Amino acid sequence: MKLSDKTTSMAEAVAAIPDGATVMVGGFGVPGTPFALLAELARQDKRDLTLIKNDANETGTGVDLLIASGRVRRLITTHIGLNANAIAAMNEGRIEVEFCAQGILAERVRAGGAGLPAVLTDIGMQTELSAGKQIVQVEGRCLMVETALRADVALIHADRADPFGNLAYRATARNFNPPMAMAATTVIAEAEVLLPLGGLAPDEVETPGVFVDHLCPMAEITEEYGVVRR
Amino acid sequence: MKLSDKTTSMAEAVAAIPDGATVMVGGFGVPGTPFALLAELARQDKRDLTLIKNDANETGTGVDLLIASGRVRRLITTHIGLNANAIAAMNEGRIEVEFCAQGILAERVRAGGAGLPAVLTDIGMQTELSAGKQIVQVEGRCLMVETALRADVALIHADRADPFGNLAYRATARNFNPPMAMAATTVIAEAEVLLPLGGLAPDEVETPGVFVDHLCPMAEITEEYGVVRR
Amino acid sequence: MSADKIVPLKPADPRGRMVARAAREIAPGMVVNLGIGLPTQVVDHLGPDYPVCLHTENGMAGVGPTLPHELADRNLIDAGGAYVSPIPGSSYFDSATSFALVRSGRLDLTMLGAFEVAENGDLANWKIPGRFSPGAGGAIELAQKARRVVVMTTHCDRKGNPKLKRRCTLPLTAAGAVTRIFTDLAVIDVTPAGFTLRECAQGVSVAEVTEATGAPLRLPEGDIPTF
Amino acid sequence: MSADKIVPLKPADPRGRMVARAAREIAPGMVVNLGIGLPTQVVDHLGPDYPVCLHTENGMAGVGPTLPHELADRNLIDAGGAYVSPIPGSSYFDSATSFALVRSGRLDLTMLGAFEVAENGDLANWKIPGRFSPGAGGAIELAQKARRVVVMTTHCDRKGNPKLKRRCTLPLTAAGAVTRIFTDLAVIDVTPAGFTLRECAQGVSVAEVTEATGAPLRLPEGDIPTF
Repeated sequence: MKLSDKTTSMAEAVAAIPDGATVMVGGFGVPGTPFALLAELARQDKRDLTLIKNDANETGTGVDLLIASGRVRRLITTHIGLNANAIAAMNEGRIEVEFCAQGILAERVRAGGAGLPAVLTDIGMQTELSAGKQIVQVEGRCLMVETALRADVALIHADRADPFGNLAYRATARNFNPPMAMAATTVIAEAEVLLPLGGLAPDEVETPGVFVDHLCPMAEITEEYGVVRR
Repeated sequence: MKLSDKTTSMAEAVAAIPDGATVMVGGFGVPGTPFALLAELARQDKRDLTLIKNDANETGTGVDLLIASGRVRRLITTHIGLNANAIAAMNEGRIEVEFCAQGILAERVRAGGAGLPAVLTDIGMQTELSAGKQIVQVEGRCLMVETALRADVALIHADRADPFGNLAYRATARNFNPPMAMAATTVIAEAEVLLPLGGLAPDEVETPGVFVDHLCPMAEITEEYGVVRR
Repeated sequence: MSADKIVPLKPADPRGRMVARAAREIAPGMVVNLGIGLPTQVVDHLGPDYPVCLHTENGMAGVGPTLPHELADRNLIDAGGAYVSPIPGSSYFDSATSFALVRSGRLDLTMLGAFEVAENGDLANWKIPGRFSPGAGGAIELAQKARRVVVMTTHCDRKGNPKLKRRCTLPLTAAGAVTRIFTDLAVIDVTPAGFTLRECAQGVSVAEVTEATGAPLRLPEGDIPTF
Repeated sequence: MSADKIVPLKPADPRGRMVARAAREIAPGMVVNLGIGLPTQVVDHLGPDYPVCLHTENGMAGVGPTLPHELADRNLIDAGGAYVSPIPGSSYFDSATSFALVRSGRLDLTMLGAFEVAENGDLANWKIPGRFSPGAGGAIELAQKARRVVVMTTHCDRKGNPKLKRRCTLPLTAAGAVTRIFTDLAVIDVTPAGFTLRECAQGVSVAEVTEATGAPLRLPEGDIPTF
């Protein structure tokens, strides 16, 4: 028995994403955002996308390449305050934005990856985030149904990987990457370092390769991945 | 800022557990079972316990020290086939046993640790495990409510730890330990190796010390932890 | 050995042939969970170059060969308690992640044992009321959520009673889950029309299989291949 | 420096004194999340030997000092985007685990900014309809689930209007969550009977605090201490 090789070029992996796809994107600010995969998505001119991402990056970078150019129809997110394009697009009705509480977004994605149709929670019960949510009563408590989120494609940024798609992350570049790497029909991961099979110790793997479909080695660590000087 | 020291002797940590407590216990078979903490629980003659554990270990070892001596009132578990004492105690009505599907036990515990009151699932829908479960309809689907499990105390076995209670595990000794280490009011972890603060790299920590209340270094790795010769 | 071929062992006994035949169900690149007991023996038919990822529900993907006690790692077992080994690319994870993989559709195939299989695909393999009720462990999720569920079992129980039936009489593990059954006598598919014979074991006649099956057995047109 | 003492900085300006006073709310051994903005400055008052674990919701426990750009790790930020550093015993985790910690009661204290706080403890700090609606981020879970929620804010907004009110007029972050408010003028508790004055800032009179508060302010018997 040996494990299969899932290394793919970014161009090829991204080419299979259809227009209209729902795409989950890892990252919280710069760390963990798969800038290279996002640039390829823009380069291939994919359109009518639904994005699921914690934030909208900053103007001119990351998912803003897709938002500012009108490629995004809908965005499920927690906070877009650092991207004036996204705020303007939302205010002008050019994109539809659904806001989630941050930990509930993480749990909805995790539920999708764990094959659970929904979780029950009281988070946001007395806020406007509860508007339109189904309420059920369990053991005398009123709880909101938060349905699982799954995507057609997840775009993941890893620090290290092997050809089977086992992934390990760095510091706060984890964020939404581990749950999203379990919650899509097709999981595409970019990795800064591609190790040979066996190069990641089994105890060191954070996302088992079983969840990953395409492993894309990165050609270079571009400036977008660097320290932001404000 | 520095992180506090949570190292405690097993005798002291276990002494605070009251009779009648609900106790989660990590482990799947031998790997990950906190045999030393369980022996201390038996030595201190704690009684009327509710245990939450994947399995009942084998006769004469682990939780059987508590079951065979009549200290367990109730057991929430997935499979007890390797412990004839436990089967007999169940059949004779000396302990009450609630069986869960294994992954649903893991999710109920994880929900407890994640502050989610319940998850919704279709697992076991057409089996007798669905008996008595609340059903809710979400987006046209009938789903079962699986309520979160929390415990008064969790007993955890880790491979390496630091004094703040950061934990790392070995191989298949993970199993129920990471979710249980988040799901109890008081989390007591035994560790084979106690490293100084900083001895576990931040990327290497699997259970953040924030979840752990008492870290108990193990005096020795007794025979029970060894390879079972059948 | 070719990377795409199952090791062509030729076991002499009927059970061995059943296991060897079942092993051919595993396509290259699959993620597979082998149930405790007979299904585990399928491992012996997967060569070192065959691309397959074995999953064990206690928290490992890329399960490697079983080790003798003197070489065993005390922290590394499969769900049946056997001491196993890693292969390059193996990973360990907790029980929540392990069943996330099962429920979310990343498990391509599971091979399970059975007490009873019904012609509608119902499976009973975890409980015999009053005699055997140790709990279902991970069986319910494996049977309900693997993309493909096949059963490997002796065709009849120890008393000679058929395990393949019109309806299960024992508590179900999962309803309508099984798509194919490998026995010491035959390979049988579960179809919308019921059991359909696909292959007979060497030296076993169609009449013998029909006789040993507790529900109508459809015979496709043409010859029935032998395994 | 004693391990159990907050660094006794004595800032000259009112905001600095507010931050210094709020820092004394952190008891040894606490797990604390400091909201973006003013609350983050509390870090400057926690000495290197003070036993406290800072949490940032993007996935770190044991947040250490902020680093200048030339020393920054591009993969290590806090939720406000500042480049931070690890300390011995720090750990990194994903967003699901980060909020599991918050919701399951492992976060002892959060200090948040506010647009409005009501006398019943309601907090509004994420949205001004028509003007500011970037999304709540992690604020709702922090405010609803931390064991203790305190607010740090200027007593009045830029136009001089009170932020402490009978009822919030803006969309709520969480209902009945806030137990104490630190401002540049006073320390005020939220009690079942409404706002209660606990301390006045140096040089600020009780009358000034009452005047600047948009709801009745109860005065306990005896002297009001100064900070």
